[in-house]
Amino acid sequence: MAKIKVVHYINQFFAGIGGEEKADIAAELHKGEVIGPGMAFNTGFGEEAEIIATIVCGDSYFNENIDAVKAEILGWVRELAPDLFIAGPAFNAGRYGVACGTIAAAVKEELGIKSITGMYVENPGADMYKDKVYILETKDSAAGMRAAVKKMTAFALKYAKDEKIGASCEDGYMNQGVRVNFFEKERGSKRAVDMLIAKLAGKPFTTEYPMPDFDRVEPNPAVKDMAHATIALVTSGGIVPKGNPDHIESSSASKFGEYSIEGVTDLDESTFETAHGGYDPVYANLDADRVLPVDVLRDLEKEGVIGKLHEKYYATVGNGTAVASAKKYGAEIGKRLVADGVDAVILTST
Amino acid sequence: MVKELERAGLPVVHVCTVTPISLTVVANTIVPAIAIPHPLGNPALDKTEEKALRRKLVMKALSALQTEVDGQKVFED
Amino acid sequence: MRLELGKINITDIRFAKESKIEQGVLYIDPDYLKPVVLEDEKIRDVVFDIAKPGESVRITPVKDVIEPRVKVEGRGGVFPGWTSKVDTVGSGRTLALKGMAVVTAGKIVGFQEGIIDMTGTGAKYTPFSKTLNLCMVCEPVEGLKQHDYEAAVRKAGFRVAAKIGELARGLEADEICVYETCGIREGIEKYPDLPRVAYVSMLQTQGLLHDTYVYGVDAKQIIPTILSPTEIMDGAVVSGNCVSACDKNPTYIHQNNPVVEDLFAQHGKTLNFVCQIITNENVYLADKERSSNMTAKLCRMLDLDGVVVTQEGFGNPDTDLIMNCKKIEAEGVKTVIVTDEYAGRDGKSQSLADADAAADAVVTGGNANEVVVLPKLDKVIGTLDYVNRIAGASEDTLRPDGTLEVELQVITGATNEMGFGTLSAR
Amino acid sequence: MRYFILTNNPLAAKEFGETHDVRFINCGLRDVLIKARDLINDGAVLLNHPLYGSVKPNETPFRSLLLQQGIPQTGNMPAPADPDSVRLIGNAVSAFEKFIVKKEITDPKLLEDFQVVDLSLLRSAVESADR
Repeated sequence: MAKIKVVHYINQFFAGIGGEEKADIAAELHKGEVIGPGMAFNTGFGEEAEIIATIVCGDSYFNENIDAVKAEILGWVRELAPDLFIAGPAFNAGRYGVACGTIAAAVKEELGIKSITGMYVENPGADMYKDKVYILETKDSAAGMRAAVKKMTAFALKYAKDEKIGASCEDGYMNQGVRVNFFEKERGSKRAVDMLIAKLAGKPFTTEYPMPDFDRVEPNPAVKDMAHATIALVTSGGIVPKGNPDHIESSSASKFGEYSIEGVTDLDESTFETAHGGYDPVYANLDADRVLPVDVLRDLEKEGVIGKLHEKYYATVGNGTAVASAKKYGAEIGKRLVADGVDAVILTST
Repeated sequence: MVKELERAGLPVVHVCTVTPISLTVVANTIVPAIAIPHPLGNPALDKTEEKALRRKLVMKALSALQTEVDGQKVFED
Repeated sequence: MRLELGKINITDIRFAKESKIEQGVLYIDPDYLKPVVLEDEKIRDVVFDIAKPGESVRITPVKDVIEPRVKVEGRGGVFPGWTSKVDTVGSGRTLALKGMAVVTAGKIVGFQEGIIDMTGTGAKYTPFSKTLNLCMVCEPVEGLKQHDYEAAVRKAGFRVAAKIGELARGLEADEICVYETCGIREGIEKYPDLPRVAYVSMLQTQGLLHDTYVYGVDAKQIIPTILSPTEIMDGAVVSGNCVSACDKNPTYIHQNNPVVEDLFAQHGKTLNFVCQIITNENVYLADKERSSNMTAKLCRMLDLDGVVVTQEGFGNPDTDLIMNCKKIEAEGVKTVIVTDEYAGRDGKSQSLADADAAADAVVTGGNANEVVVLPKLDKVIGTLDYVNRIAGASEDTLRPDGTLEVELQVITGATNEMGFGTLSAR
Repeated sequence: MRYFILTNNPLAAKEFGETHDVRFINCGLRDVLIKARDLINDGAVLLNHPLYGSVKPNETPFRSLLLQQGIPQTGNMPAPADPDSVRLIGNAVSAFEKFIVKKEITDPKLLEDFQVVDLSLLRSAVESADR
């Protein structure tokens, strides 16, 4: 069998070029070269696989020129047509982790080439990309290089050879939010009793099924006097002024928009549209009130049912937007609304 | 998003079509909306009817904002 | 209460002219058992068959699995409320035939599920591929209603298991296990430093094909109560649940409750196993509230430190599970819950139909939607006629080459929520 | 207690039609859930759980639900939706959607079996409600 062809991505530091002062170097393709941690990978691969090229890029350069550099690297990888792409490991280096996650996920999604990376669980790149690409869990510093390479090598070969990938806890990758069955060593009742003993003793234990994200917030008191209250509209349905002036992405939105509806009594085709990519946009484009009910609230304002409709509304796109980003937008929007003296919010989602 | 707005001190009513578990346990007040492409509308209706429907949903949302929510509600006979 | 459980290891089952147990071999004369089944006039006929581990045999649709036992000392008899009076059981000595089971099979309704494969992929998932199975397929009399048929087959299974158990009376046990719990005060005095732990067992109680019985009582009519964990070893809790093969608790698993066993293994060492609490899973929401309130109250009044809670079934019992967990935790009692998952064929859907942050310690029996392909086997005990209709199957289940493409949920005991198996998911 | 039965199970309609307020709708299971959701949206309160304990939502075409009419608020405000009912019905719709859809059942014997089971679960709820 022919050797499995691997392309390896690393940053300027692991390429031996330099630290922070060299973080702005542009992406370089080193065909036929094995650099830095690539050596250890190659040794680990033995006769089964080999690195055919190494791509090096400065962390700042990558993160500041993300679209251009991504396109450039994807072009190289397409040309090289490897069986597998490996990025990192990045350990706890934040920008390096984000770069590894970004490029590994792009290779997998856009080129359909198997792709993995490795990093520490708290690296910001982990949360951003663990559901898009296999991220092997490593220690938080390069002192864990040997263990990381060993783990990644074993996984890489298994993956490249189309062997069945087990559950995350078996094969050492970060859980992708997909439930995978496997046989444990102990039966469930024994695991339950052991877990209870640990819980009773205040010792750490790991639940086998983490509940969906619970971040409980005490409900706020109800609105007492609706007739004098200022109500604001917020939507994750992506309603934006015609032309999408802020270029809010149709999915995985990187920002939210703040728009004025001062004097607007009805949203129509000529003035508003949706940026949301997760649903059929026709109905919302025809009449954005179907997502953001400005028309009705204006009527209610006039009739005195509510005090006032807040003159600004906020929009983002719920589709594929990372929990962390959504949280950030929510906090920022909340701050602005409170500062503007808003009493309550109607949030609409699709 | 809901949680962060609540955390900022604002009572929030969330109007949405699907009520994922993660939201339902925190969002105090949810009004299930009509269908995904148009949570507050129904293109099958004529303009006036559709607006009446939307008004009903918005009224419901306002009503929810005026209802105190306690931590745990119990089903009562 | 103190129960000695004598284990008689059965190494083979053979049909014979005379029924007896000799050197670990169970010899069965079908005519010894037939009258026991046919004493119920609702059953027209019964066919017995034997399935052994490793054989190319598929048993389907499975209704219940029961371990033959006999009570040789102490109050009452096995299966109180059915084959014995309702004396309180769980003390004295009971003999159990280990390594074998009575399997009731045959169609009751058109979507009756439950597959036990004795070999191949399916055998990995069902615990009953490892037992010698005496199978009984009952034919109802003409025009028998579903309810009556279910009851008739359910009860016939207990009678047959008890009758086989009788063959062990007077035999020497291969091994004796002693299970003993203390009274409340005795326990506190004896184990002042050990955490007080109980086991909360949720019983499926919803209606036809979804019921569980306690001492003969339909458990949907009970309010939560406490048992000595030894009572279930004598068959105090039996299954009338025919559907949800992967995560229902057949009578066998009640008799051999793994949580009870594993808590007893720690009893007096790391914890004080106080009792078993049984509660139900009714359809009516107010019943769910009441039962979970009562359960949490019992935990409080028993001064417990921790409980293991197990579930039965999927869907609406998720609500009971979460209510129990939440309310028990609110009483300051630590919980670990055991469940299984329906995360979709791709594993991406929400696993449970309910959730709460209090459920921070969960053991899972795996994703029941996972697809497996079962090989074509030489022999079928029961019928494959309905296999396309059952949960976890589809029109395309029975493939042209005779293999079956199914979700794990069709396999009896595959994702058991008492933690009987080792399957899990992440 | 005043409540009504929303069902697409003809056997349930027959059994309880004389003695209870039965609203029979001729539709699929998902539509029963959606109809219930709309009613809950208008303030109705769910009395039984919308999911079975084990028969999967893609298996049976029948479902019977017990609902209590919502009480309108004072003024012109509509009845607020009951959050627990909203949660349960929402989760039931999601649960329905994660199972693969099967072909429509035509076998009359099988349809009857499903009707009987649904009726049995409904009866169990009605017994609790009428106590």
